[in-house]
Amino acid sequence: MKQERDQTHLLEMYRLMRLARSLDERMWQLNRQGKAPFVISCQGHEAAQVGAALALRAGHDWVVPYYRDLGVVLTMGMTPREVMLALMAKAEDPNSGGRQMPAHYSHRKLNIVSHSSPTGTQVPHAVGIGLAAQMRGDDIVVWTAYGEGTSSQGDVHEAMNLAGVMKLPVIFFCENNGYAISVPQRKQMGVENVADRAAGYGFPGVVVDGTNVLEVHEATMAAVERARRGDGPTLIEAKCVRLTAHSSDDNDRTYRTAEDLKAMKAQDPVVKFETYLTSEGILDDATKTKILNEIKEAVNDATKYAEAAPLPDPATVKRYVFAE
Amino acid sequence: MKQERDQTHLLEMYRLMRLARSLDERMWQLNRQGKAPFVISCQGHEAAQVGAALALRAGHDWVVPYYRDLGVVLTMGMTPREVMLALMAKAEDPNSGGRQMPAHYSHRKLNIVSHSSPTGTQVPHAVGIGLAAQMRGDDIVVWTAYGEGTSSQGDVHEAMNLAGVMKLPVIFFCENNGYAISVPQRKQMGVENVADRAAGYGFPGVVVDGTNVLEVHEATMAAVERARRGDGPTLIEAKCVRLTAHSSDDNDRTYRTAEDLKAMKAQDPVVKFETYLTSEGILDDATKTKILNEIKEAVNDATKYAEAAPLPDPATVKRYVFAE
Amino acid sequence: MAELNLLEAINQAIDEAMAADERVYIIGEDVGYRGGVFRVTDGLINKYGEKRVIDSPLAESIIVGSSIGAALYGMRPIAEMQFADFIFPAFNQILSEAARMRYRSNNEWNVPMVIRAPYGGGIHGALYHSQSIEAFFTHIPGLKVVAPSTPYDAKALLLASIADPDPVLFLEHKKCYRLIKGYVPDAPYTVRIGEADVVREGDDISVIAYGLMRHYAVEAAETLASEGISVEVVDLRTLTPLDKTTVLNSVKKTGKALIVYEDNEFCGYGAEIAALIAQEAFEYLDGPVQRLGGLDIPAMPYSAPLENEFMPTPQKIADRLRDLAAF
Amino acid sequence: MAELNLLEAINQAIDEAMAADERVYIIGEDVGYRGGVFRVTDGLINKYGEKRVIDSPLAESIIVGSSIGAALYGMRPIAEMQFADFIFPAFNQILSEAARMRYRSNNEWNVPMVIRAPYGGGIHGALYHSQSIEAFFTHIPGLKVVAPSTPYDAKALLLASIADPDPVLFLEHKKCYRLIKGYVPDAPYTVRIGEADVVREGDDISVIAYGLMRHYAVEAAETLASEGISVEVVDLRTLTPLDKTTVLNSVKKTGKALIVYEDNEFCGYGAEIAALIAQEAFEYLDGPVQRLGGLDIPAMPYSAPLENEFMPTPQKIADRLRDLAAF
Ligand SMILES: Cc1ncc(C[n+]2csc(CCOP(=O)(O)OP(=O)(O)O)c2C)c(N)n1
Ligand SMILES: Cc1ncc(C[n+]2csc(CCOP(=O)(O)OP(=O)(O)O)c2C)c(N)n1
Ligand SMILES: [Mg+2]
Ligand SMILES: [Mg+2]
Repeated sequence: MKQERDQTHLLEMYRLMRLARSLDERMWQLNRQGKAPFVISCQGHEAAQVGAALALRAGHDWVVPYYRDLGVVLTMGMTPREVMLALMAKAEDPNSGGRQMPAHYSHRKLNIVSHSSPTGTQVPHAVGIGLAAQMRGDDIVVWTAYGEGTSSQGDVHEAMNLAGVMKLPVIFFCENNGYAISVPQRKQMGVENVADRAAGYGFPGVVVDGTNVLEVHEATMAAVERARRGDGPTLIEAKCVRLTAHSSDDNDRTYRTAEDLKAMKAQDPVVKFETYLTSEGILDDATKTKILNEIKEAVNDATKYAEAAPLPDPATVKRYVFAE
Repeated sequence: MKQERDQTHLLEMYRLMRLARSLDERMWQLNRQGKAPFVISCQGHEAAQVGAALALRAGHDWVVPYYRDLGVVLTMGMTPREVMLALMAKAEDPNSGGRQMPAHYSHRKLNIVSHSSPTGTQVPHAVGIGLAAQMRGDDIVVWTAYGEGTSSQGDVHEAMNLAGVMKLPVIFFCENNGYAISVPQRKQMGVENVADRAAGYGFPGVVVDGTNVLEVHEATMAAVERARRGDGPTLIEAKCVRLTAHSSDDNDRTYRTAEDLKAMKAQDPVVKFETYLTSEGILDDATKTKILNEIKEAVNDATKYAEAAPLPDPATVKRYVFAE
Repeated sequence: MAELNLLEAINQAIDEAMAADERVYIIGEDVGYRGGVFRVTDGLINKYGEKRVIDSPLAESIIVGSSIGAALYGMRPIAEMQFADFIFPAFNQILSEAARMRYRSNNEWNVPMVIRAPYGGGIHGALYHSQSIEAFFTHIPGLKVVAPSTPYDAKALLLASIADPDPVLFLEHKKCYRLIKGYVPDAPYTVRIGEADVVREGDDISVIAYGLMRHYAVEAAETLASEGISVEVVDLRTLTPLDKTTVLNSVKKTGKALIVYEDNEFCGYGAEIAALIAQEAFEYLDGPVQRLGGLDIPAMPYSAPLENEFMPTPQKIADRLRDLAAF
Repeated sequence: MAELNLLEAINQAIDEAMAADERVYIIGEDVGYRGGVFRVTDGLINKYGEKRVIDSPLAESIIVGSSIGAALYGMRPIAEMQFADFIFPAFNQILSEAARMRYRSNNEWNVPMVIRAPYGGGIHGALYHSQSIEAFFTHIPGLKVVAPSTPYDAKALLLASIADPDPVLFLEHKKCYRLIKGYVPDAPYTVRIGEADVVREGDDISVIAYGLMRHYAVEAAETLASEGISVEVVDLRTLTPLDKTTVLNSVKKTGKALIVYEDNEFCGYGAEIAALIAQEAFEYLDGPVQRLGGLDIPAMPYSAPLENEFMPTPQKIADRLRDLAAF
């Protein structure tokens, strides 16, 4: 990793990862308190998400995320309040006005495209955005993410193929955490790396350690440059860890061993980066305390704000099927 | 190619390729005479088809073909009469009783599975047959074919992925003739070889000259052995030539140059093999005349038989939606 | 006789079918050690092993497509769609392939396969975990669609579906999974595909329903009974092939019909029932054929106040019945 | 004013839209130098270049899925399905994505996109080149479905569809492509999405139809006129949103209704029309609401004697009208 990367940048990475983690942990608390019926986590993916998203130009490039991408949407500019409004399905929620489940992100002003629940359907959208940008001559990059399980869907193949044919400015970002709910990678695919598929579409496939934010960032920067140059797509596979059950509806003890979880916890990306920053002397105790306090405040504020916010008016249920 | 390959075998290859070509040519004649509203050809694919199908055990292995595979179904045992009955949509047609368009093959007794028109849907079926055979411990091999255009469909990806995960005895046979109707390969995919995709599923991908029957045969034999050993699937890409328009409904002069067609004609697999056999002294004039005469007779017989055969009874139109 | 909930009855049916017939196997996402996200296949992988309880890759088209192939080879696959909402990547395989194989091959090939799909709303599942999908499938000739609402019917109809020589879409209402309990005989018994059930007799109005709505309809009927209005409730149980006789006989008796379904109303399955009655029972009708369906918005939103607006409820059903009674 | 056939009118509409608006582009299989397998996009690649007339890979889900993305970015894609029968790999993208984007994002995003699909039978196309697909799509809230039957309507409605801020499925009946000719004004004119057309006035019976069946219905009506039976024909033109007023007004006037559609009858689009009439015009009815659809078999077989059995024809329509008149 580059020595000259400046400290502010590294601390901003750290802050975003920590913020994602803290918000996420709060969501589980609220879930246990009966205040949030559904939670799905970014825990274990923070380095991949923040590392990747920081390579994009917020408000200029486009992002087509999936449900784990809390770290991405925060980096692109979604606020903790906005995230909490979605968690509690409140009227003001900019993601969907409480219409979608939590973690179904969308933010028009931030170029975060609305995605749905069926896995993989967002990937063709990213390709279409890239196609439109290419037609218009805009220099944007489109970044889209999905899990390794989702890479089995036909849509992902069709999307990569078209992107390869037309050399579209799209980054396919596969967050491989080894599981699709309970299904382990060995039942999902006959190969070690999802990234190996890129060769079949005529563009580079890169494997990175998804728990190492700097490695992810560097790889994504390279992919962004390539896309902006007009050289076409890149598939980046970030090997992540899943530190929680699939979601608050899941019980992962039915299918994964304590050892597996322990091994994954040993790779906790937030802890790893914190340790690195501390050992490099970039993060001292005072700075850390300051950052953590600010995050705590932001999370508290978001929680309170969202709790107090009104639910959608039932009378609105029929609105926006079509343009009004 | 192996010197010891015995002459009878080579002449049988030749006969099947010639038979496919002659039947195919007759169909176009019938089309021009207004006796067959629709024709879709194997012309240019005969070497690929016969070379591959002869590597299978007829009546034991399973075949899930596509509409160009006249050479395959003849090799597996479909008779010229049966082919002509389908062309003319007659009641006796074992493929579909005249219900499907011509070249939508099916023959239960020959383990030729009924396929439809939407491209690529047959590929998952082949994988399911392989899965069933593996569950039962049967030593069959399943062979399925499709064009390079069809390789873009999501179903093909999903099928190869599952076959790779479970190491199923399936041969994916892509007959790449450079066009999907009018769409040239460069608009279809960002790579040179469809076979390169196999690496992304954990099994071998092989490119063969689809106009060289011996090369195709050898590659398919290897894939069959591999599958029967339990080592899993192979993707074979046979580079073919398309010597006709896409079908009798198409006019390829709107999108392909005379040079392109000329170059393809120079690779005519039937002519190439005939030249080879002649130069090797395996095919002399007398043998050739005998074979061609027999084929001519068979084609005449099939035509006459099918022309005389009755059309389906309109009263049967509602039958077989469900078991009766 | 044991009291089981819907989920347990389905688990039991699968278990019995697998024990009785080597050809039966399960394929789907998380059906193995996870036992399905609703626990419908709980315990089966331990009993029948990984070969017969297959955790598939995350791709519905290959789940269905490979099942078609296996069925052609002689197996009896049970394919699980994790949520009915996720069946659509497999729509082409179901419509163009499974449902047409017998017809297009002139009876040479057939596809004995069951696709299980948990459907329906009222469980805080939002747009993509709440849908009723039946209308897309009841319009497919060659496919049977079964939608039982009780443990008793579910067990027997699932066994009948597995034994059926043609493809069956088996719909399981998620809200009924644990909510609806009932006695299920230990001894073998049968319910035939294609037979509706008059679950409550009445004279003034017929309610035609299925799934969760059958239970809501019965609730509404009980309310109305206390008001002196006698409501007959028909549970279709099988959506295709439809038991026209039972439906028509009921309406011919009562002279009035309300069709209740949870799916979007417009072009929903209930439209066919209404059209059937309007055409075949016209002379018996004492009032307009009425429908009460879900709203014509894309499934139900997540937020509770919005979700509640979507669903037909016993109250809404009762209101419509009062209006119809007064006609 | 020029006399054009349906195909030419559609070509003209696309051409004008592309000339007028840089955001409009075409994507589909063989839409380029081949000009589409029916020649609907003939000449457009020469005029607008490969960047705006995109020969896509053979994969319908990415044709639709990429169009959704481009529409979100501000383009106005026209996606061609080569045959309506091949739309099903894209079903999930249409249903779960295009049709729900506005609703699920609470009006933040929208998908202005047209999907063109040549449909319908009677052209010797067998099971997979003959289907009517509307029933699967009219049940999708958030999607508009347009099915014009004349060059005049087709041109205007296609322009309206391209201009529409929401996704539109535009159905073109293959048999009408060259068969149906008509005058198309040179000057701009409009036909609004959602407005049916009373194409023939009559007093005794209303026929509700669309696509090829509109023409067959008019033929049947003419036959019946000579027998003293006065038939009104309503061409729906738009299937969703449905012009309920025009349908109901017609039936309220005549007291009898026959709904004709070529698709499989059971759970077909006509069921909704019948249900609507049965519910909203009950008191005006002098006879049962009748439907005449295609057979309930998987689309039409290839062999001519079988294909002919499938289709409703002017004769079959006339027979049903005579029966209904005598009721
Ligand atoms: C089409 C579809 N099928 C099934 C599901 C249910 N489902 C939701 S998430 C998930 C697993 C996704 O795994 P992966 O892509 O690896 O992402 P991860 O959750 O591990 O990050 C499944 C099966 C779905 N949402 N959509
Ligand atoms: C799902 C689907 N989309 C479109 C078509 C129309 N179509 C029939 S064949 C064909 C081209 C197939 O090309 P390829 O797979 O290369 O096979 P080839 O005909 O060249 O052998 C197309 C687009 C179809 N049959 N099915
Ligand atoms: Mg995963
Ligand atoms: Mg080809």
